[in-house]
Amino acid sequence: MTTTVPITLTINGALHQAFVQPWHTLLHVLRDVLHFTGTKRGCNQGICGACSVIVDGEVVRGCLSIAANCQGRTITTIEGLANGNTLSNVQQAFLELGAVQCGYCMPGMIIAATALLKRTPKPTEEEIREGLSGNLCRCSGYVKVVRAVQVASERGTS
Amino acid sequence: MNPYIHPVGARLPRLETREKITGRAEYTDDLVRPGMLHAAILQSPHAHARIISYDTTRALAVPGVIGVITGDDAGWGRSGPFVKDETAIAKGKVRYVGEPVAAVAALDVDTARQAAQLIDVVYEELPAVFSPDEALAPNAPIIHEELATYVNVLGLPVRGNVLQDCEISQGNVDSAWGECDVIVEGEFETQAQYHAYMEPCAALAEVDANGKLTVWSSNQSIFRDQSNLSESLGLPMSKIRCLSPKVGGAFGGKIEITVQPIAAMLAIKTGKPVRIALTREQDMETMRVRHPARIRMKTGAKKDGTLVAREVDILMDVGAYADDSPGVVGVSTVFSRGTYRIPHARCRGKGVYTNKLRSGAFRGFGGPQAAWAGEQQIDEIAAKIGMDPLELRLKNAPEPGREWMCGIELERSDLKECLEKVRAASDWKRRRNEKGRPGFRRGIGLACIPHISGVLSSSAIIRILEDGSAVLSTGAVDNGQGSDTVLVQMAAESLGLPVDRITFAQPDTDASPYNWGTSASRVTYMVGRAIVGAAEEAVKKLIKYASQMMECAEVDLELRLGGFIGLKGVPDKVLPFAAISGYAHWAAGGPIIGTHALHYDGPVLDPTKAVIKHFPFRFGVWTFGVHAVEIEIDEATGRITPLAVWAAHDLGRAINPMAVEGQIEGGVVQGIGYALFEEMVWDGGKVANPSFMDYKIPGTMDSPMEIHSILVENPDGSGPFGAKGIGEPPIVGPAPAIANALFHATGVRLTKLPMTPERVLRALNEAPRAH
Amino acid sequence: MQIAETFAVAAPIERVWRFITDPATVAPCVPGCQSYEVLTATSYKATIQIALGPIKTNFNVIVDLTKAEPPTYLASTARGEEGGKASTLTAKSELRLLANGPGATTVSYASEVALVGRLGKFGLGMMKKKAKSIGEEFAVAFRTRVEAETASQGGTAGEVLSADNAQAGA
Amino acid sequence: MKFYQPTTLKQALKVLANEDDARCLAGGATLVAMMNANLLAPSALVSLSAVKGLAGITRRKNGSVTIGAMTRHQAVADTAALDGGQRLVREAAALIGHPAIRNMGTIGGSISHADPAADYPTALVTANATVTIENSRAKREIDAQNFFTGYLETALEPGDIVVAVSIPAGVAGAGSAYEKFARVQGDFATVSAGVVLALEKGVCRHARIAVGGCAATPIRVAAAEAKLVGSRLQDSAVAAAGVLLAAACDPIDDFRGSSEYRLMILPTILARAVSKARVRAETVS
Repeated sequence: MTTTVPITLTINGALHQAFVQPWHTLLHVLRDVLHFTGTKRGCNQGICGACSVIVDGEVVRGCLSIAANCQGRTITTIEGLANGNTLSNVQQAFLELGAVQCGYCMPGMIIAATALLKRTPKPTEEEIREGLSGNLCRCSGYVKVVRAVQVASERGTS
Repeated sequence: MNPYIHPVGARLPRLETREKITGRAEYTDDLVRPGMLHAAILQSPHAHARIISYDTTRALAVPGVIGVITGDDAGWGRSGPFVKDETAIAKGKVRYVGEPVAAVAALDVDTARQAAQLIDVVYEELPAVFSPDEALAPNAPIIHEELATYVNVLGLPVRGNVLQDCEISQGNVDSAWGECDVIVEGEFETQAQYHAYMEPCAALAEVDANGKLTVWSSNQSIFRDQSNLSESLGLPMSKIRCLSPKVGGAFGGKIEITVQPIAAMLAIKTGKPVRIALTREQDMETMRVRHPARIRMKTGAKKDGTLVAREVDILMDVGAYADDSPGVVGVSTVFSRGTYRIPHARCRGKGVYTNKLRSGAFRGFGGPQAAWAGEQQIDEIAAKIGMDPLELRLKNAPEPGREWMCGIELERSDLKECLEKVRAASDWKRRRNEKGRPGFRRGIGLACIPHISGVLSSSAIIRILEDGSAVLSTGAVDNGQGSDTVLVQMAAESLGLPVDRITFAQPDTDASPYNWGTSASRVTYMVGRAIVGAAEEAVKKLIKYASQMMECAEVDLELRLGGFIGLKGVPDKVLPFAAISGYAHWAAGGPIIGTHALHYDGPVLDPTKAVIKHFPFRFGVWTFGVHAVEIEIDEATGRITPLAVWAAHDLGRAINPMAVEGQIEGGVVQGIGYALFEEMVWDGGKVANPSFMDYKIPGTMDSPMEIHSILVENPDGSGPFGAKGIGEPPIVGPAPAIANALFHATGVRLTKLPMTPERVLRALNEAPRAH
Repeated sequence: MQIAETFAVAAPIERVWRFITDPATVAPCVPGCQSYEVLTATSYKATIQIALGPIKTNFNVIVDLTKAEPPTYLASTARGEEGGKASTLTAKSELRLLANGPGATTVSYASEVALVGRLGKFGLGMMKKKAKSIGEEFAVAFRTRVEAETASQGGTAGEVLSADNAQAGA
Repeated sequence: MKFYQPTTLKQALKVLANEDDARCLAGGATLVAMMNANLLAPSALVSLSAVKGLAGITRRKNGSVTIGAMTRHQAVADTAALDGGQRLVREAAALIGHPAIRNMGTIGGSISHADPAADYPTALVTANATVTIENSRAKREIDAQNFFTGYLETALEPGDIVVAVSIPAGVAGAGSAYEKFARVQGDFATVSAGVVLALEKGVCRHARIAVGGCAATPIRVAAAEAKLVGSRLQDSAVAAAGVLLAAACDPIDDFRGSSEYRLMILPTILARAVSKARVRAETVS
């Protein structure tokens, strides 16, 4: 027997409703039901970080969050960071520093960096590496990613 | 200098960056078509078995299931680059655990996955082989009984389970050993490495009312997809259109077919668009790995450090299907010579089928395996004759104007410059004398990297639009390395247009000119040359029409920056491209189009000067690199921590230095993963660690932040703006450089990759405590 | 996955052979064995429950005896699947008995076990430990049973054993 | 599959008592990963997110600290209340996975899963923690050491929920440390060690040690602790303790390291934990 669960989520400032199965993850609902496809599926095991989203102010794994358990929560995805055509500080720094290659890990990486800077506005290099340690990238070697977060931090939040 | 006027050499962010950082870039699994179905596969539980029958009744009875395919739906068409041995889905036999045997299309992915498990397949198990040694044993089970009847493009002498057997030799090795004062000899082993592109393989297929198949997929070549699909599905290529949305990394793993035939078969069967995206586990169980290899090598030198002879035997595990293996085995065999002048060399490579996941192209393409052995032996010789390993390498570096290998003379050779720059930047001498903190050892080691860019064919079309902007069409797929941007930079530079006045046409087999693929570090070099040629033709035509408009001779006209043709010596006498293009469209009856196509035409291995047997490529323009890696070793746990890397590469000219650095930094870290811990492990025939939980790749905390990219820019005569490719070489250096650093720090040498803490600690414990 | 185990039984080799080739005595010693059914003289079917932490599974296993050289060597294959075919198991096993004097036998076996599907995703290391502990439990149960029966030949526990046998065979 | 979102513990326990094969959903970090891998498909999920009173860290007058089962790893890692002999629990929490995992995972969920390579089990056994368990009939407390019974196996019975973990104040002036060796940052431990020490004029007067990743459960050996007590924690004493612990361990062979390798480095990891704990104990005393 299955039970469909109705949920309401605030995603990037707008209310969304969906009917979900108990085993559906937030990642599934974001991507396959509500079509917020910016959030990526890389491993579905909570290891790679491509599915990182911010739920009630904290970065979590979309693939390990049960959607039904997110009822009423406020979610920020990669689509919600820019203000119109104005990129967020983190996005702008990633762009300028050339931190982006294939881009598949980048939504999760940028979400994790955004959450990191919210918690620690002026992180050390070590704190940046630790803060992004759960986001795998196979292209960049991380050097430019870490530098981009440093630059974003120097420019202040937002 | 304004990068938008002079784009070549500019640190330009990738053109598509905004899409990627706002979540708007579309990858295959993000695409949706009306009525689209979702697919899932059933995988073989056996390493080697005959398929007796299928029963799909239970799967088809699941509500929401629309269609099922099995080997019965596939024809006997076989695809592949060199030896065509792969059907669209397993048919007749399965040859490795995890091989797709059937697939389901359903309304949602949960249903498809559940139903796939309900397909009943009856197998007759066959004996299986899991290593080249087992596969070469007398009476070993034959994995492809009909191998001799397969299409074999280059006529490789296949037999039994042997797919490839090549040789590249010159001089007289047997007598040369007598000239050597020092000889080192050893056996080296390398492991299977998983590409670990962050985007698992995915495809979306749709059939239109005329039966034309369109396939979007994560790939490295829409043309290879089209050809592979045609071969395996038995459809004419005119009925197949392949497209590439954004690709989330590939590294060689997506150059040949992935899941496109499965999506296509289901789309054909159901008449609906079908999307399939592998789970990470499935991707690790069914795609590709870097060839595990065993390398026997012997190198001899005189006591002054002059290298005299080298003999190499490379044995590679091909896995169940040939894929790019003949290429990888061949290239590894050439690269096993290293970057040195060695007058006497006998290098042989053998690729053998086993009942395992196929090995395929992977960044470096046989180079990492060869360098793992070869660069350690160079260090061993240096240690034996008491010479600095950097000096030894300098002494044997190729020189321009002298034959280097197999008839090849290099126009330039920048290995010496790379070595000198690494020596200076790393403060080599000081670091060679540095001691570790208590409980730790510190060492620095070197590796030289030979590589090529080039191979096969590319083309480009540049059309000048009515408003004077241009559209560039090349068919080259950007896997994330930034080729779209670099190609646009070269087109913009050639046309004197700002970058934002060039449109990069997305690859489409219906519309794009041919490009073999995004591989072999060839896009910048080969496609770049095609672009330069196409731009030259376009400019020539612009000048022709401008001369008609301005009523002057063509020779008096010139290309001016910003999209103008001007009269030489008269600064204000100009015509904008828009005006010329407008004239061409109406007065001449059509747009200005420049085209250029080329096959690789650079230096080739000369069969009159060396023994060259069964080597599948004409080959490419040589490029060299030098890596130095400084490491720290925890004496108590054996863990190696790379502290800093100096990576010098002679890339001719950096079209986009920021993108080049990205290639070097990324390649180095992928190489560090290969060096220290990445290893695909099999339990019998089954991949035992098909997840990121068990198979680890480096994260931020496992990667050095100090990666010093040293761009040695001496323009190559044949390259576009002097450029050569840089995609692959950076992955080759870290493993041997770290091994040499380990030896420097501890006197211990590891011959087996990866250098896990356990292997290091055991070696340290077994070594005499001399240090 | 390779599993090997050696244990000693204080009973003559012929008796150990008789017991180890009789599903009625072997099945109850297999940890988690819920039921078994004799199909032919050389094959039988069993339902075995295996628990791995939170994961509980029932495997339907068919065992075929492929070669017997009484009283020292027995080869068998086993194949089975979980309900819903989420996992499949195949095993090739060899069993060797060695007489260690008149009343003692050394039993050793080696199995090559392949587990694919969902349980194949379970950590290999933990799986091996699990297999080892199952093997050890089996050894203890089997030894206890054979030794008890051997002792009962001396006239102590005959009724108990036959009652057990009846139950196991039912 | 059914989904329940009780708001009180009583409701949650009732559902668990009535539903066969229901699973509590805490942070999801482990359970959902297993569901995604198709390893588990429970009949029902009982979310504990809305249950009042299960999250939070309380310091009692007697110095003990009680951590509600639904407390996230990050909250434990951030709490300064865990100090002295309790500090290693905070240190262990900070080493679990990565930031996003620490924002999701809970102490109750982690210990209920009982992976011997996880960080909490070893830290809690070292800190002599007590696990409070409740079911629809009763509430009971059990020592962490007795809570972990095997690979992924605990003393939990069907219908039980871990509601809290309490860490006693322990010996006055104690210092503690948790040391972990893993393949890459954030991975489960290849070997880990927890140490609580108290010193008097450089002499160890109290020691409690556990090692993780080396057996089905965290391993404590009284004789190993006895080697330290009364010593000045010189290398030979610590090494002797390491040897005794290694003798009691039976590690698995897996991708994190062979059984032998784990035993090879165990004394080193222990020694590193001891030396860190010692510095801390010296600072306290």
